[in-house]
Amino acid sequence: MSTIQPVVLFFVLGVLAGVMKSDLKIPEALYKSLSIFLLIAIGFKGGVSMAKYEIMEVLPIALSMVVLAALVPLTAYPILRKLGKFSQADAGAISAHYGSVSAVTFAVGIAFLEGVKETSEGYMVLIMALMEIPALVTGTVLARAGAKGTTQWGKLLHEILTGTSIFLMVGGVIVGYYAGMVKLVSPLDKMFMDLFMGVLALFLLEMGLLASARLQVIKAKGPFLIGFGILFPLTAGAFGAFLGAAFGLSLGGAMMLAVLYASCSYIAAPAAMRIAVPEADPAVSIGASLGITFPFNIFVGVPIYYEMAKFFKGMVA
Amino acid sequence: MSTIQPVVLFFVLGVLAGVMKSDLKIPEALYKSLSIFLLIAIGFKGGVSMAKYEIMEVLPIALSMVVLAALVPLTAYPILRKLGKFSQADAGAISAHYGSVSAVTFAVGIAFLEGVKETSEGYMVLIMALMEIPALVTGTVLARAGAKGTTQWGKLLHEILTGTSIFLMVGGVIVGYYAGMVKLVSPLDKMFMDLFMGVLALFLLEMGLLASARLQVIKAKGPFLIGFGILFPLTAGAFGAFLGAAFGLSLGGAMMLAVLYASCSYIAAPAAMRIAVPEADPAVSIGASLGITFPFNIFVGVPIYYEMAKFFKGMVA
Amino acid sequence: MSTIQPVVLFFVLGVLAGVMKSDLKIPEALYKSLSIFLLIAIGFKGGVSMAKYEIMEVLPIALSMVVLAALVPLTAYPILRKLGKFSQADAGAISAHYGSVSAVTFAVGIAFLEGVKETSEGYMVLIMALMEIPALVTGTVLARAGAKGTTQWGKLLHEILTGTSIFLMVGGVIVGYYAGMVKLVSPLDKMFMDLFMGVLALFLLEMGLLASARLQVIKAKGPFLIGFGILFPLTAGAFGAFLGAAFGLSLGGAMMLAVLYASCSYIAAPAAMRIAVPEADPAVSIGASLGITFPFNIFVGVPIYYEMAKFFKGMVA
Amino acid sequence: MDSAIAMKRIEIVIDEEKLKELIGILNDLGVRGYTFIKSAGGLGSRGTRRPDDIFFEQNNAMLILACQESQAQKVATALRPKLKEFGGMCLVSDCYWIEGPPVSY
Amino acid sequence: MDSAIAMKRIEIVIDEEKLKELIGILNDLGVRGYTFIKSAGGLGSRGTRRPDDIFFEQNNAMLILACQESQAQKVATALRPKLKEFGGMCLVSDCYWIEGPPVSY
Amino acid sequence: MDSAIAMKRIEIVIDEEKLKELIGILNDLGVRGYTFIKSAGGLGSRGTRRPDDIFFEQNNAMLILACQESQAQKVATALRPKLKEFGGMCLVSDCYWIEGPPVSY
Ligand SMILES: Nc1ncnc2c1ncn2[C@@H]1O[C@H](COP(=O)(O)O)[C@@H](O)[C@H]1O
Ligand SMILES: Nc1ncnc2c1ncn2[C@@H]1O[C@H](COP(=O)(O)O)[C@@H](O)[C@H]1O
Ligand SMILES: Nc1ncnc2c1ncn2[C@@H]1O[C@H](COP(=O)(O)O)[C@@H](O)[C@H]1O
Ligand code: NA
Ligand code: NA
Ligand code: NA
Repeated sequence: MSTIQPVVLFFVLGVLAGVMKSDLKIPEALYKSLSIFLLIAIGFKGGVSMAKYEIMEVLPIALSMVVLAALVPLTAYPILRKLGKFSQADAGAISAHYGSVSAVTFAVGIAFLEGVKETSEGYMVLIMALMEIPALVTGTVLARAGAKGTTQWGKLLHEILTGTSIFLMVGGVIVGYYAGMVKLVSPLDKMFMDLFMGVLALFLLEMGLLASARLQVIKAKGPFLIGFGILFPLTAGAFGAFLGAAFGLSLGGAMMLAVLYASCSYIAAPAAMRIAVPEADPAVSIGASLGITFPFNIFVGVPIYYEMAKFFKGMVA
Repeated sequence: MSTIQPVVLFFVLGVLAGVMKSDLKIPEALYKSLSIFLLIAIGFKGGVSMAKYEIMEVLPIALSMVVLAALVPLTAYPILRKLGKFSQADAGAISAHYGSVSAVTFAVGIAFLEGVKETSEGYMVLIMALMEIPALVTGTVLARAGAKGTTQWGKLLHEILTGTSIFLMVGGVIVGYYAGMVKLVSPLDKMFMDLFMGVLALFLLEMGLLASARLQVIKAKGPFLIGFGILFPLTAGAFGAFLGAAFGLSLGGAMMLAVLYASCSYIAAPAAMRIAVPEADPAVSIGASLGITFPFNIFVGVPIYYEMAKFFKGMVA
Repeated sequence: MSTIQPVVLFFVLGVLAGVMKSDLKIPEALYKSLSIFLLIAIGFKGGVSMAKYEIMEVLPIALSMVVLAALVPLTAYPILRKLGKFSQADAGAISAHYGSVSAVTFAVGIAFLEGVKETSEGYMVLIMALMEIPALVTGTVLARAGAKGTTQWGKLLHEILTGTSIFLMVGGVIVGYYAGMVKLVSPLDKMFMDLFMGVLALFLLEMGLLASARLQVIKAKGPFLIGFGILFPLTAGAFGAFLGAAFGLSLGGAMMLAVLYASCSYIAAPAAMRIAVPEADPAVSIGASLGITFPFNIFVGVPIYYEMAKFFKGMVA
Repeated sequence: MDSAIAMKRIEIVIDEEKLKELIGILNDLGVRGYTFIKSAGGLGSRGTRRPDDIFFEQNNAMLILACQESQAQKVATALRPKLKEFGGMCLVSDCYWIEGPPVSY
Repeated sequence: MDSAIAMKRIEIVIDEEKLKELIGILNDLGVRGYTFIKSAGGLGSRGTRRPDDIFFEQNNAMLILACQESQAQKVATALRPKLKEFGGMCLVSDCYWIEGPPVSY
Repeated sequence: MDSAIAMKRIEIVIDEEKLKELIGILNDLGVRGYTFIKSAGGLGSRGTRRPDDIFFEQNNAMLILACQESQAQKVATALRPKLKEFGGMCLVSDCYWIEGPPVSY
């Protein structure tokens, strides 16, 4: 069994502060600043290591993995509808959340890889950014198929493409790629690479605070959501690890694909669903995503996805 | 005579900005973010170096020093009451402030030790966190003994134990200790250790601004408070240095114990006293603590406590 | 042709976010925190390298360059008045902006020098700080000569000298100089030197957002201002590069003097002009300064000033 | 004013930490609309309260509520005992609701 | 009140993102003074809106406007259809403008 | 309204930097309660003032004060000359103070 990363203990601290009703508060401006930093840093890191590849070579593989990611919400939807007895709108919106990804879970995955001295393909970041599109579009189609009223597709697409998350990650990739090409990574890495883990620590502290406040919202559908919030990412993660191995990714890369498929969004997806499926109840999807799946993934899921990647890599070899 | 640390010049800059009525303003969110950082960093640093000891070995010594810290407010109270002619409530509240500690003074002490290439025992941080309890409880008892109305002990204890200061410091100790044990200090130290001094610099800038605004409040009792605010920490510091030497601490450790005994609180104590002794006037205690004792300690006190520690270590040896 | 610094791509990202109407927002507290950091860091860096000179030796040269900087607004004024057909107040205020300097352009210049492995004289920072005085005073005199109503000279001078920009830069110089003298630069440089480029990156992102919002303001006088905003800094830069070479500065130093003469203010000058020339329209001066000259300088100007410095250094040698 | 309904405007200032409790009471009374602003400062019987004091965060919240007279009467009656505990102030005045927005009073 | 002019006080609460549009309309009507406060929260026909929810920033803005009765009538007439779209609320009440500050109504 | 006292409600908008001075004047007049909100924006005779403009921080503050008519008269008389200098606006209207909170008017 692999050791738990010290950084995730900050999430526990945040949850504890919430549970103990500590007066600890992370200023809103700090939370937003940390998330801007993390998104740029994730992109930058990926961009720098992408500069080592021939982009055109990897593009087809990357795109296939993005397209296949649409399978995640398509699988989640019937489960939520039939077993979970959710309305069409809610089931579609939750599917979109689980098809989409969590940049912080991705960051914890990268931290884990550093701990076990592994790396992953730099273009995983691009996959992460691109995966939002099929996930959110599929979720919206599921939520609104046959529904009255027009879907605001234009507004949704604008939101997805120019939303802070994708914009900053892709921006970071571009700058990182350019810096890697002209060999001027050096003074920028002192900030965007060296401080990555420390900033993640502070961010996880706040996530813990937020998660402890979110858990109590999902009382009614609690038992189902706990089961779904744990079993679904495990399945999606297994699928990702398998795909990664089949596509010939490195061990770290296969694990990170599992993390992408298994993680679910609590920032970009809520914002998009508010526009596309306003009749869905955000409390349920955020509660499940941030209150159950996120902590499960960072503590238990990530090490499991690593073992899964090992397993499938072994099978393929 | 030892050189003044460059970092404390930022305090002077802050005072100057206040006196010159500069339009310099530190955003509130930055001040809070810096203090969150410093508390975690102080704890983390201590936790990492604690991982090198057998905790159980040092616990009895540490606890004795915490318990003996209750002597500080017990000594301060009669002086404030008799010589200072303060009301029972004010004398008790000020005693609590001087029995309690200042994490920033502690940080300046550590910076000083780095300057002279010395270190101190990691568990000093835990002592710092724990010292709040006897200090604030003793101060409250003194303030309210025989007073009408019930003391809100439950609320006070909750405030002490879950207040941001203790919570983050102890949290930092736990993560640092764990990181030290599993040998994964590395990426987190880039943030919480390497940037410590720089963050302290910005924080001292703001402290200078705040102190310059606070000094003018304490006009009436000015002369007494200036005397008390300088002579009392010197006495308490001497006692701490002596105790440290007697308990066999390192030179740096004995100095840091002097710093803890000599320093006084202007963040945690005011919050606690507002709950426990609402009839005390916070302007006086914060004015003395932040306006007089804090600057005295960081400029003059810290080097003196270092010499005291040397002296008592020599005596003991 | 020299390569573009990766850091300036963040400015492009910011402009793009503005143009694409992304929901990206930099919290105001972050913007202010970054600017506090940059001003201190620029000063600190300069102060540290000043510790290597005999100050008294360089003072006369430095002061001459400051005094000669008054020529910049004196040249700008008649052009703005005659060719630009601006009112006396507006022409004076814009002159003050172009005589004054931009600390961020200065920072980009330093980043450029790092990229080409050159350095500049540390006291350039002091020149930058001092240049504000002749620029803003001359601009005010031009704007208000013969005008009715009294000029608030006292208030203006107080604003210039205690305004955040000068205060923090000079403060940084002092601390850096002291740290350099006592050889205690080390833990502070982890923050104020190593992170300089990364912080500049985030700041340029916000500058891009701001610039894209400012450009549309200057419709009416657009064509003239675009011409002026590009040709004037080129001329002023050439003058600065020539002066630098004539005074015997290093290649980097001559370039940085060109940058100082060419760059124009959009933070300190607007604040000062609001007090001294309230009848001037700030939208025009900020629009030209931030919307045209600033981007021109960081992308095109800086490499050109480098070539100019080379040329004049060659001529002198 | 044409197309305007005579209503009551209630304006309450209390400690920010008590806002949740106040809103709970309003919800129980069936109130269907209110607006609040946090980070207010002020002076009252308990002295000054400053939202930007770093050592003592003592924020007030201001809540405004437009409703029909009968409802206002109910709210005032229900709040009166609570206000003794909350401190602060509660003002009622006359106003007209301009018809147009969806009804939320 | 001596040296005080009887006027109307209009108080509008709408989504913060609609504030710019509202101000545009007021400018077109020739309004010469108003005051606004952002980051307000509230409850209305569309449910609760919380300014400090990190996941859903749903801020309201409150705008206050003192003007003469005739102008108020014009503003109310012009706003009424727009308010259907904006939601929120719009109250009008009586007030006196204390003479002293430069006229901006 | 039962158990409600007829009072005056004074509402002042001025530059945030002038708030301290205004409060000083109110203190001298013996005012025992007021509430203020900072970071307001607005339009007036001196043009627009925006709290979120990074280049020009021009914030307004709004201060609300409930007091008895005689006190309101005194306040208005004392403020009038000052308001010429401050700019902004000052409105007075009628309101009822709901008894309950400790008296601070
Ligand atoms: N007469 C008043 N006018 C306006 N605001 C008041 C008044 N009295 C009290 N307040 C507000 O209510 C808060 C709490 O009042 P108190 O509980 O009396 O200290 C004060 O800080 C003010 O913001
Ligand atoms: N009766 C009311 N009293 C005070 N504020 C209201 C009222 N109705 C609506 N509002 C405000 O207007 C906002 C939008 O209302 P609505 O469009 O009805 O959801 C709410 O969030 C409240 O801030
Ligand atoms: N008629 C008005 N209604 C509401 N607020 C006003 C009015 N006139 C002025 N103000 C406020 O007072 C501030 C200063 O006004 P002035 O000094 O006239 O520029 C403005 O920015 C507005 O916030
Ligand atoms: Na997913
Ligand atoms: Na102490
Ligand atoms: Na210039």
